[in-house]
Amino acid sequence: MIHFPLLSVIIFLPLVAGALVLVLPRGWAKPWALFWAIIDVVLAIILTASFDVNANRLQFVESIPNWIPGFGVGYSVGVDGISIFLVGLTTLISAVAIGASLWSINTRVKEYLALMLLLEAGVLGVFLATNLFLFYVFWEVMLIPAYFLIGTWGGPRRVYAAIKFVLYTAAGSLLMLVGIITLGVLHQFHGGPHGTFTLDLVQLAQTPLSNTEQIWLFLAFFAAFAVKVGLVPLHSWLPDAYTEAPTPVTIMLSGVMTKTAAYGFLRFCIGLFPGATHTLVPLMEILAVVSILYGAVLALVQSDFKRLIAYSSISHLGVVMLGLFALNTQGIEGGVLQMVNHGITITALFLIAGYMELRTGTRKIEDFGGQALRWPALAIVFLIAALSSLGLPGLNSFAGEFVTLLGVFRANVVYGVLGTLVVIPAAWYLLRFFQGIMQGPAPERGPVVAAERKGVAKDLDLNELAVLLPLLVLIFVIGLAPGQFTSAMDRSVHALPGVQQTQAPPALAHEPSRDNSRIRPAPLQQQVNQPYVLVFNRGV
Amino acid sequence: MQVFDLTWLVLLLPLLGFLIVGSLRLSGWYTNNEMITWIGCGAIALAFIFALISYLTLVNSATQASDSVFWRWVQSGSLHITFGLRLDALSGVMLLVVTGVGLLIHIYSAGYMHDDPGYWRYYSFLNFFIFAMVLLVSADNFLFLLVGWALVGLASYLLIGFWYQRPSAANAAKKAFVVNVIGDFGLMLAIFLLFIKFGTLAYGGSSGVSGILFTDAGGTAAAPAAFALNDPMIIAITLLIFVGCVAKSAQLPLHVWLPDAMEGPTPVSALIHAATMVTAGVYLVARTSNLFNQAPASLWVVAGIGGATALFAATIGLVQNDIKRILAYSTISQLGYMFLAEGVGNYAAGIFHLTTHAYFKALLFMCAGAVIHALGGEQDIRKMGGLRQKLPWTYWLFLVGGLAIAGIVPLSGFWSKDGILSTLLALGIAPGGNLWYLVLYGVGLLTALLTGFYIFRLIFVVFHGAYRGGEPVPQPEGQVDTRARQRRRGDPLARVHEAPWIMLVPMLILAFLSVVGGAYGTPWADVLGQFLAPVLGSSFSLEQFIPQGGWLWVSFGVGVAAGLLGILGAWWMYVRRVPSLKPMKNPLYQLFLHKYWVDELYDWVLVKPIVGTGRLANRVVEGSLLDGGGRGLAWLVGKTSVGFRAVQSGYVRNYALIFLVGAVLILLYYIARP
Amino acid sequence: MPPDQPTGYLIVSAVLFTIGVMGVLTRRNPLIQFMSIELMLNAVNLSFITFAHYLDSVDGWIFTFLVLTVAAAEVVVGLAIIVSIFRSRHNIDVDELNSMKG
Amino acid sequence: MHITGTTIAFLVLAVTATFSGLGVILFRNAVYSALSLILNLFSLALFFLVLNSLFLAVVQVLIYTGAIMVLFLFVVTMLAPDPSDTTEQRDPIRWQKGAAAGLGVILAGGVSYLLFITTLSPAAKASAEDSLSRMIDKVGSIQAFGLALFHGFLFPFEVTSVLLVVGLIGALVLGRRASRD
Amino acid sequence: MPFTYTPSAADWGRVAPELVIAGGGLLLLVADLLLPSARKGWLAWLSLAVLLGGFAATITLFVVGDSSEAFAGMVTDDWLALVGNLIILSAGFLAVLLSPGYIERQEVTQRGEYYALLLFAVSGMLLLVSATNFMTIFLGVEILSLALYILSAFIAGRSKSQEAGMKYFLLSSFASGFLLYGMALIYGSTGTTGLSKMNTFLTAHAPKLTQGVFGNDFGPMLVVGLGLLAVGFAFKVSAIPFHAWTPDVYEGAPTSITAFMSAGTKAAAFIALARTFMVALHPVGTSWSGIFWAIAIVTMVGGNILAATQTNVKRMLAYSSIAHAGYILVGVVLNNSVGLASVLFYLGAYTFMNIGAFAVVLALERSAGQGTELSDYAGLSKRQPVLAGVMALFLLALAGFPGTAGFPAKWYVFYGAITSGHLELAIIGLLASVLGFFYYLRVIWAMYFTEGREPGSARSGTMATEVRERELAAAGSVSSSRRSGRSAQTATSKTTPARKAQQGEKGATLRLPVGAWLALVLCALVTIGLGIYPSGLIELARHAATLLP
Repeated sequence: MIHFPLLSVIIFLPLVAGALVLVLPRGWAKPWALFWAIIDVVLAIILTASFDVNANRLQFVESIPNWIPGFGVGYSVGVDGISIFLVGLTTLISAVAIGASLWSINTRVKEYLALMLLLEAGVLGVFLATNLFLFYVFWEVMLIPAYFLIGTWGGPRRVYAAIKFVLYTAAGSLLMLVGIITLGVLHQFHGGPHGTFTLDLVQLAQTPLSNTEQIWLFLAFFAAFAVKVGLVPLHSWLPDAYTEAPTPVTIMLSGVMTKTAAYGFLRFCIGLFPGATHTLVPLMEILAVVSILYGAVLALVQSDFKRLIAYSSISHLGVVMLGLFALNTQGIEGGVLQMVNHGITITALFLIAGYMELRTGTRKIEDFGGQALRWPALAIVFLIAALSSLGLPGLNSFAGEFVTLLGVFRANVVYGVLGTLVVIPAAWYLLRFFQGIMQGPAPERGPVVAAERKGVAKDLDLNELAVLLPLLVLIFVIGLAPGQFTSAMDRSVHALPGVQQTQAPPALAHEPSRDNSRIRPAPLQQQVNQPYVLVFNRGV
Repeated sequence: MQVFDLTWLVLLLPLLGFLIVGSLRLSGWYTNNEMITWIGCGAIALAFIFALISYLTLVNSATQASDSVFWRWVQSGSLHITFGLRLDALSGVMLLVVTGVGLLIHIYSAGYMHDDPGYWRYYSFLNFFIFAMVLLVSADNFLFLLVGWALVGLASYLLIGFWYQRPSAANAAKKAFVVNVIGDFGLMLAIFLLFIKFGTLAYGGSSGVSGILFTDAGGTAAAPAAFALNDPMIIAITLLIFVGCVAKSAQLPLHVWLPDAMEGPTPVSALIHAATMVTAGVYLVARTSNLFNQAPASLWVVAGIGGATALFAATIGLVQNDIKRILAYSTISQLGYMFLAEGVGNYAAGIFHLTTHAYFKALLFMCAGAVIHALGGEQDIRKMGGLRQKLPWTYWLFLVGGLAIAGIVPLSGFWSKDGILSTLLALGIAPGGNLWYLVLYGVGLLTALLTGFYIFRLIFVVFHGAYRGGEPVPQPEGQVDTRARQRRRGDPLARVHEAPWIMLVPMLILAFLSVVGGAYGTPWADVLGQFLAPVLGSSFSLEQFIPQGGWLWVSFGVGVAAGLLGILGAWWMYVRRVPSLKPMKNPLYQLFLHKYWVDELYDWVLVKPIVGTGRLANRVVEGSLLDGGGRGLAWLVGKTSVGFRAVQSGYVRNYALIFLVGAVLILLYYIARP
Repeated sequence: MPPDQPTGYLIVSAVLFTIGVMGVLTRRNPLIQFMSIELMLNAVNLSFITFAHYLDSVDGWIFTFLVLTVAAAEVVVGLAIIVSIFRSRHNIDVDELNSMKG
Repeated sequence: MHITGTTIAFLVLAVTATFSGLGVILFRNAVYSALSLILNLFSLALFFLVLNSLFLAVVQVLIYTGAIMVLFLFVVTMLAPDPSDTTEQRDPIRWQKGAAAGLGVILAGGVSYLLFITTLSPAAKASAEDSLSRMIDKVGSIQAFGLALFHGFLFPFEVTSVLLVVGLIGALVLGRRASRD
Repeated sequence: MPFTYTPSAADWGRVAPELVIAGGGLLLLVADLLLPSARKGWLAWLSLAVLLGGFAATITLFVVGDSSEAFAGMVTDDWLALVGNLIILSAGFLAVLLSPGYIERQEVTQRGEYYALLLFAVSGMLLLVSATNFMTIFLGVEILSLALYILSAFIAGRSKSQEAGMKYFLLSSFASGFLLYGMALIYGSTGTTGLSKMNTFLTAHAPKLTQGVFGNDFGPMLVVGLGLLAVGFAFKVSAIPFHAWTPDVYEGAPTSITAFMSAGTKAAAFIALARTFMVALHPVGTSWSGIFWAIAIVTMVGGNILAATQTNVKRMLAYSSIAHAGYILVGVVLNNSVGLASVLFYLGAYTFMNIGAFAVVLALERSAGQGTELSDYAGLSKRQPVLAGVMALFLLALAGFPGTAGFPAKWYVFYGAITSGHLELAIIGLLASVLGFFYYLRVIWAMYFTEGREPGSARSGTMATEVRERELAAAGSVSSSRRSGRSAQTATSKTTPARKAQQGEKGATLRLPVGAWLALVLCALVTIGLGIYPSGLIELARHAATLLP
């Protein structure tokens, strides 16, 4: 069957566009890159639109089985209900990041854009690869552009940040590489005399592994993912990298790259090693809780606001992790939804932080004050982003957090309570952030005043708003109707091994009519005028 | 008669108002305040009308509830949440209070905030608040209750921090939000537990929480089959719900944000921090009364906290000097009353007091606002005095409000407060009654006495005696600049005058309500209680809340006497004698003045340790341990590298030696190998 | 020494080899180091001849012959290098040749 | 132990070879070292004779003692007017000799020990058709060598020509340059 | 058979590549005599033609060869040898491409001898990879070594070059002694110097060895032989602790030769090592794999650690080549066909990426060996974006990033390790390569993240000052770089990319002859090509590895 290779086009379009940008005249580079990034968004939307939510198998599968027969490796990509949103997120955030680069990056633009597009391609590949070899290739492909982007266009400590980033993540990934190969080899051995070495995800999932094997493999994958997702105590690279990278790159790192790790946990750790996952759930949940609380407490005391957001990211990704390892429908669906939300929200926050840094040249909260007076529009979008981040009900993060934490709570009350605790410090540090910048008395001297004198500290302009706008829209849309996302994931999540299917609560066990499938959203404005059934003892 | 459910319009109009006002300014063609006033007030006025229509049709209908489902919010496994609005007796009453009082305060604000540069912002926020509050009271499930619950918190945050350039306002706003988030946290946990226990988050309907509680196995309210009394799960749920209520309604120990919230504009204090938002907790307990009834232990907690808060806040209110803070502590105290009522099972009395309190406390705040407005932003009662002549309308209105809150017959406050006190008495003296009811009754009485005292201390100090302040410089409340105020010879109050009509009219309406608002809740004609009864389950019947025989009159008498005694005491201290407003050395006074040092306690027990931990971790864990560890590892590798490189000495024979070492090692390996 | 075993020759070969190694390790004159290397090669040759004799195999002979040839070629090149260095430095102490290290 | 002429020859030659070998590395004067090496090579040639390799013994004397060592001596005398080792300079790595000696003892001891406990495998002996002794008996020692060289070992023999060409070019390149300097 | 075997024409046919190259070397010497000095530039092209002839011969053998031994088991034309031929010829080809401009810049006059020796070195390597007898192995080693001693010392005016030649000569001869002694002892144990006979003998008698060293006849001597042979080969592949010559020689030798040596010698020695140990000594694998196991670990870890703090890029690459030897040794330890195939593949991939890296070093090197310090690379991406780009590519390939040849190479080796039960080697190797990232990325960092030219614009502390100091020191060599620029101009005028790159900068003049560009492009293409589609080489390697079970 030959069909249009939509997934490959989505992956490789940025790659090709990035290569071509190098040979374009300098003036064309930015519009070119943005154009293709947007085309990729459009393709992702087409993909989403033609995705069949009622199928639990991989869709749009493309496969070239004989890529490297010597390694037992083929090229194969596919998408399911979990990765589809992450693909959409990636294309969107990449387009936003490239859009944000339009005015913030002015040196060596072509190289910069080529690397950004390469990074996008790498991330997309990670989400879509269904072969571990291919996955690993894309996984590492992400690393290089990120290294260059941080190191070349970053802030004063960019070199340290870049090298730290690479060494941390590379150490983790190489352990994962050992894990990947070992998994393939085990598949071969457990397959009996006719076992073949394969890294195809579908086949690997059927490998019978002993619990010990699973645990070691899990830990090998864990090394790569935990570093990249920034689980405490392996997060040390993260604040440095986020702080030093130029804003669009920070967006790519925080918005999409960390998701690859969370996705990896879900797809590989949970998907391939259900036994180990079951055994190691306490470890994962404790690390997640520690990340949540530790990140939150550290975010509280930062004065550099990019660093503050970085720690908030550690904290919020802890929630995602917590949800994934709740191993039930709500936890995982919420976790994935929360990945999308976190990508959107952190992007908005970093964009705004970038706007502020670009205007004033400083990132210290103390240098600001009362800026809402001069930057009303910026203050509003900032507030929306901050509220989204702190999980204000009605906005996107709340939806994700709620579903996630509900799942966690069902799995384990203690982790649920500790995870839910995130909302308190989150409100605290984000409002401290907002207050420090936008409220209080205006500073009397310092970089902000200097920038104002120079006339560069203007309010948000339309270009900047245009870049933010899709994010703001999504913040509200997902906040109001997250169900579209979770229900599309349902099939894929239930296809994961070891995930607890939701059961009716005990009190209702005898009511067979409470079947999920029966519950359909009521048509708009349907009047439910049923007689109220409460009976009171007053009349009795 | 069919219910004409317009709740969605009630919800939508303030939202539209918010959006239109906000976008008017942002899109740049905002011109004048008048348009904003019309849009802002108009939206609320329409909402009030629609709420009234809905309410009236509900009252006259056989249907007890109308539930409109709009869209599926989320579906994830068995989790299935829709967005829907519910109109029943409870939400109907709340809608009326919210939109009604809200409307009055919108109108009042047109005068009060007239000169503020953030006028547009103010109205959009205020409209947003009404939207959020409507969502809170009309949501048909716990999730959207939580949404509204948090959104009112946001509105409160925005309005407390309205004058955001004042650090105190910004801090107060943040504090309010964070404390409220603690409540949200509790509520969220409660919702999780609810879902686990019931598998649904809807209130009503056969599949809702209440439905499950009462229809299970054909059970009746008296004997719901599946749930035993004091089921630990239910206790946990109710206590967690109550955590949310405690935070939102500023009960002990999370009351600390409300006094600080007085940094916001006074109409905001009137609307949000007196009449509506802070009563959301009371509403929620009433809304979940069926759950609470299943958990009497939780109810005792509610009653205990309510009683303690009532007394506690009243004592603080005795000695405060900021006109708004006195009212704030009074609010906390009155909210304590409401919880006291709900804690003993008389939810209707709680709601009743909620409504009357909305009238008179809003009135009091508006009056205080008028005073502050007249004095150019002054809030310290020690710098007031003798304003009776200059602000006669305000004075009389304030007096009405004061009498109402003091529970002087026959004002509304008397009926509602006495409803609570008599409930306690009735339950205490009933056969087999619990002694704790009487203890709580005593607390209530004492609080009533203190209430009379502090409110009349306020009235006497502000309106009686001689003026003690300087000449007020007319300026908006937000931009108080005490330095600009200078003393002049002659009458400092020459330029002070009464509030404009646009402020007085709402005050008059509220005063009217404060006087007659108790009429629908008298023990003989408890219209409200009857109306709410289908929603508010209780383990007692309404009759049981009324002391039998002469005890009702005893209760009336004692209650009024307590109020009068308080007023008398205030009169004796501040009118009869020369009012002494100097701080006293009396330890009790100091305790009250410093609000029991609760703020300081939080600072020492929570804020400082957490921030300190963060700083320490930032320095030690992030800096030395992790970053330093990484650097240390790099250093180690570097040192090893340099050390090994020293072996690479550049001498040929040395190289040969290294070579030979390797060869000999291999040889030894073969010799030693077994 | 068991009869009909080449142990003695082999041990002499090993000792000579070691002496050659020692020469490379201890002398600073490249010429003497080079001679020591020749000593090592010759020690090996002794082994080859011994094995050829005791194994009755011609390989050892041929190998020895090849080693001789190689040694000759090596000597030519080696001495040329040494001379060339001496020409430019007027010193052939190999310890002086340590401009590259680390 | 059965003492034969071979044994005596072995012992004498072993002692000579060892001491002349030690002489190579111990004489301060490079000329003495070279002379010592000549003695050593000569004793090895005698070893070869004892081990029935007539041709190689002759070649050893001719090539090594005759050609190579003469070259050595020539260079030694050419390069160092005072051919003694540069002893006046302090040894920059003084521990080297001690360490070398230690390692040397272990090397010699270890290898000798392992060789001592070894007996040649009878299976390793050449088969009848490849037997060297038979061929010597048949055609004579030098003829046998020649036969092998031009039949079974023709290729390596030819390859040595490349080696020699390389050596030649090397001497040319380095020598020409040296002369130009 | 030694006394009766008569070589046939087919025997000579099986060594056709060696014959072509060695004959070409002789031809070159003649051509050098005949060509007028103005036409000496043709010598490079002639060498390329000879090498292409070698390729042709090799490919012909792929097609028509019978993969059997020639000259009574002296050499073979099996696929292992042929794949090795391809790798070595590629290395030689690239080295010749790189040479013309470079050796002129380094003021080498004897170009005829230079190319001839290069070709002889290639022929020695070809011999080494096809050798199936200790004699031919020894001769191959010696031919290539002799040629390389001379080539290392080739730059007359440079004392480092002479020092390199001297050190290489002394140490290599020293190591040859060990190699030879090992061969002698193994010959003594097995009665043969031919690898296939040895294999037959050991297959029959090795079971005794498994009972331990003692208590059997030839065991102790065999293992001493194994050890000494291993030492000798380990020296050639520059494995720790027999590596000490490598950095000095690599640094001192002309860079074109370093590039050739690092890839060609390594490939030839590794294939000979593989053939000896993995094929011939396969039956006694348990006796030697432990040694290589230890050497591999020490080499992987030590090479990377030693490289970590180098500031001279050439020297850093030398240490990196040591580390890579460690990775390749992992394949040897496995002693099976996967291991052999992975060794071959790694060598093929390594050749291109490493020569590519050295090619960039070469391009930037000024006369007298200046310009190889890390500080000379500062800001390269601004001055020479294309060079910096390909250098980054090669370094990333060496670090083993996907998309480059280095990744499938590492993958294959570690896949082999894991599938053969050596998980520990895989883990240690991969962790060691994290160290590798550090120094490879440091060069990239210098090229991309530091400002080389404008003093004061470099941002980070110590390095920036170092850069400035070095810049001042380098100012003295402007005249020489101008001279080299001129001579490069005469070599070729088609330097479009270089000129284009040059327009962006003011001061430096750097023009690369077309050959160097061709080499760079070739290396880059193959590095990327093998990264994306490694199957061709993998299949070759796997076929070659069918020698082993």
